[in-house]
Amino acid sequence: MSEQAPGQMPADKFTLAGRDYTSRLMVGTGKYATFEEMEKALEASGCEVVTVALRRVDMDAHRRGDKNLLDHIDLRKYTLLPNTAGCFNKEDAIRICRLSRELELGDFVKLEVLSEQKTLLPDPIETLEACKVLVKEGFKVLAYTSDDPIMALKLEEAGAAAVMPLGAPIGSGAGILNPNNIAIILEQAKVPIIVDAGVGTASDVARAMELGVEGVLLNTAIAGAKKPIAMARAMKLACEAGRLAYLAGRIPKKMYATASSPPVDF
Amino acid sequence: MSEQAPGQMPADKFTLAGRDYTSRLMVGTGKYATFEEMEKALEASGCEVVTVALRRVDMDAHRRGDKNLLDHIDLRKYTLLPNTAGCFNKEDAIRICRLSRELELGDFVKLEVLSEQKTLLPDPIETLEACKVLVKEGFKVLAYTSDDPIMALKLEEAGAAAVMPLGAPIGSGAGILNPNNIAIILEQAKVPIIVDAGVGTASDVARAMELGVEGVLLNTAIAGAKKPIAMARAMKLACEAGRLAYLAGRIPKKMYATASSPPVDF
Amino acid sequence: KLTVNGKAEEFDDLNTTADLLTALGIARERVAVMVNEDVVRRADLETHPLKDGDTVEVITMVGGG
Amino acid sequence: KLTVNGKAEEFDDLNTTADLLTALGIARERVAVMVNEDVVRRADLETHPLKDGDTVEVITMVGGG
Repeated sequence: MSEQAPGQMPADKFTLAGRDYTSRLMVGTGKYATFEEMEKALEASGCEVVTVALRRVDMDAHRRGDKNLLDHIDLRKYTLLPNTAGCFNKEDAIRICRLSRELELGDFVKLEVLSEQKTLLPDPIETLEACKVLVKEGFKVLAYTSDDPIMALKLEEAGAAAVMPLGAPIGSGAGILNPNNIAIILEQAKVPIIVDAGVGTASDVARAMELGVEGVLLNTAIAGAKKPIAMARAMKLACEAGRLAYLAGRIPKKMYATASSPPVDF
Repeated sequence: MSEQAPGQMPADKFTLAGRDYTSRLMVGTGKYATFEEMEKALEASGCEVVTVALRRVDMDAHRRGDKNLLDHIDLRKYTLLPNTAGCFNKEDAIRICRLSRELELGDFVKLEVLSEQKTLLPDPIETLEACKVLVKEGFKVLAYTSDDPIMALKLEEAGAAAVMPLGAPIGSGAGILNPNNIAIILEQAKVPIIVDAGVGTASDVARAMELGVEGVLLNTAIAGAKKPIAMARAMKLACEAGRLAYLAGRIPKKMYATASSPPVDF
Repeated sequence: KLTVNGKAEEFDDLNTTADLLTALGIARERVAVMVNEDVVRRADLETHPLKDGDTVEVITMVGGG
Repeated sequence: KLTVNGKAEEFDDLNTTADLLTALGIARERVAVMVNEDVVRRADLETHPLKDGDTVEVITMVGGG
C-alpha cells in the first residue's frame, strides 16, 4: 500500500518472529495447474510469505531439465515457510524441519503433525512435543493446531513463534467454523495468531481478520478456484478490508433498528 | 480500477436503470459527525451513488449562511438517490418522491415505506402500491424491501428498477441474516438485486457480494464506525473482493479435507 | 401571513411561491416547494399564487441512509 | 550400488554425498540429503561417506499448503 489512498491507515506492519511484513495474507504453493499460474496467483495475492512442502527430487524431471518450484519463486520477494504436511508423528515432522534447514532458505517452519487422512486434523500431543524439540534447535516454529484455546496456549508456552489455529479442515473451504474459539485464543495470546486452513472465499478472510487475527494462511481457496488469479486478488482485498474494518471499530450488532435519516419534519 | 492489477477482471460494470457504474457500493449521507467527514468517507468508499433524505430547509441555519448537504456533494461524481425514509404510508412516500423530482437532480428514488419505529422493517403492501404509482409517473424506483422472495418478485413485476432486500434491520449491523432468501431472490430476479441495510462490517459486504448480488447499500456501518473514513475504505475493498471472489468461482464447502501438499514420498 | 416550515411568518405584497423564495433568499435549484399539501412544479413557481393563511413547506436534501 | 530416492542405482568410485550430487548433476543449494535416515548437514556433504547399499534421499522444495 504505497501511496495513502483515502481512508488508508498508516502501514500497519505484521511482525513474525522478528521479521516485518506488510501483507497479512500468506499463501500456499500447492495444487496450482502450472507454475506460471502459481506465480501469477502469488503476485496477485500480494503475499510475502509462501508455504512449501519437502519431497524427493523427481529424478526423471530433473534429467529432462524440467523446472521446479524454486525456479518459480523469487526469494527476494517471498519468505519460504516449509511445512511438515503429510507427517503423522513428531519424528517425521522433526526430520523434515532438519532437512529444510539444510536448504539454508530461512529458519521458519510450519509445524503440522496430522492425526489421520480423512480429516487431516492436527494431532495436538505430537504437535506440542515436536514444537518443544524444534524450538530448542532454534527453529522459528509456526504451529498449525486445532482451534482449541488450551492447546494454543500450550504451544505458545512451548515457544512457538506463532500459533495457527484452523478455521476449518484443510481444503474444506468451510470458513471460520468457530469464531468464538478464535476470539478466546486471541484474548490470551501474546504471539501472533494466524488462521490457517479451511478458508473458502474472500469473506472468510475478512471475517477472520475482523476477529483480530494477525494474518490468514490459505492455499486451496485460491488454487482450487475456477479463476485462481482473480481469487488471489479477491483474497488480498479481503485481507486488507478485514484488517481495516477491525482497526476502524465496527458498529455493534443490535436486534432492532436506528434510522439513518432524520425524522420527517413536514 | 484504472490500471489492471494482477488478478483484476475486466471492468465488470454495474448497470442501474440504464446508467453504468463501476463501484457496486452505494453509501448513505446520514449520521456523520461533520460534512467534511462525510465527504472523505464517500471518497474513501469509492461509491458513485449516494442516498439522501428530504427535509425542511433549516431557516435559521440558512439565515446564518451555513452550508448544507448539497454544498458537500459533487454532483458530477455522485448520483443522488433520495429516499422516503420516515414515511409510514404510501401517500407520504409518493409525495416525497414528487418533491424530489422538483429538485431536478435525477429521477432515481429509494422507495422506503416502513411499518413501525422500533424495527423500521418495510411495510410490503404500502411499498408495492407506492411502487406502482411511482413507476407510472416515470420514476426509477429502487425498492427497499424485506428479504421475502415473493415480495421481491412482486416489486420487480410492478416495474421496480432494482429490488433492495434488507440484510438485517436498518442500523442493526447484524449483517446478512438470511443468505438463503437472498439467494432465492437472486435466482428469480431479472432486475439488479442490491442488499440494503443491516450491514455491520466489511465481511458482511463481501458475503453479500459473494452471493451474487449486484451491489450493497449501507450508511450506519461507515458513519457509526469509530474511524468512519477507514471503514469506508474497508467497505470499498470488501465490495471489490466479494465481487471478484464471486466471479472467480470459489471452492465448494466440504466436511472433510483434501491435502494441499503432495503425500510424503520418503 | 403564511406558515413557512412550521413557523408563522409575515410578508407584505407577496404573490407567488417564487416571490417567497426570493424574500427568503433561497435559490430555487436547491429546494422543492409544497403549498397546502400540493407539490409545486418548478416551472409553476412563478405563477403558483400564495394567499393569506397558506401553509408552505420549503424542502431540501439532507443526509440520509 | 545405492538406493536413491527409492530407486536402485549403480555408481562407480563414489565416496561422498557431494560426489553423488555431482554425479546426478544436482546443485547442492537446491537440495537436502538424507543417508540411512540421517540428515546430512550441508557443510558435511564433502565428507559424509557413502558405502555400498546405503539408502539416500535427495529432497527439495515442492508446492505445498
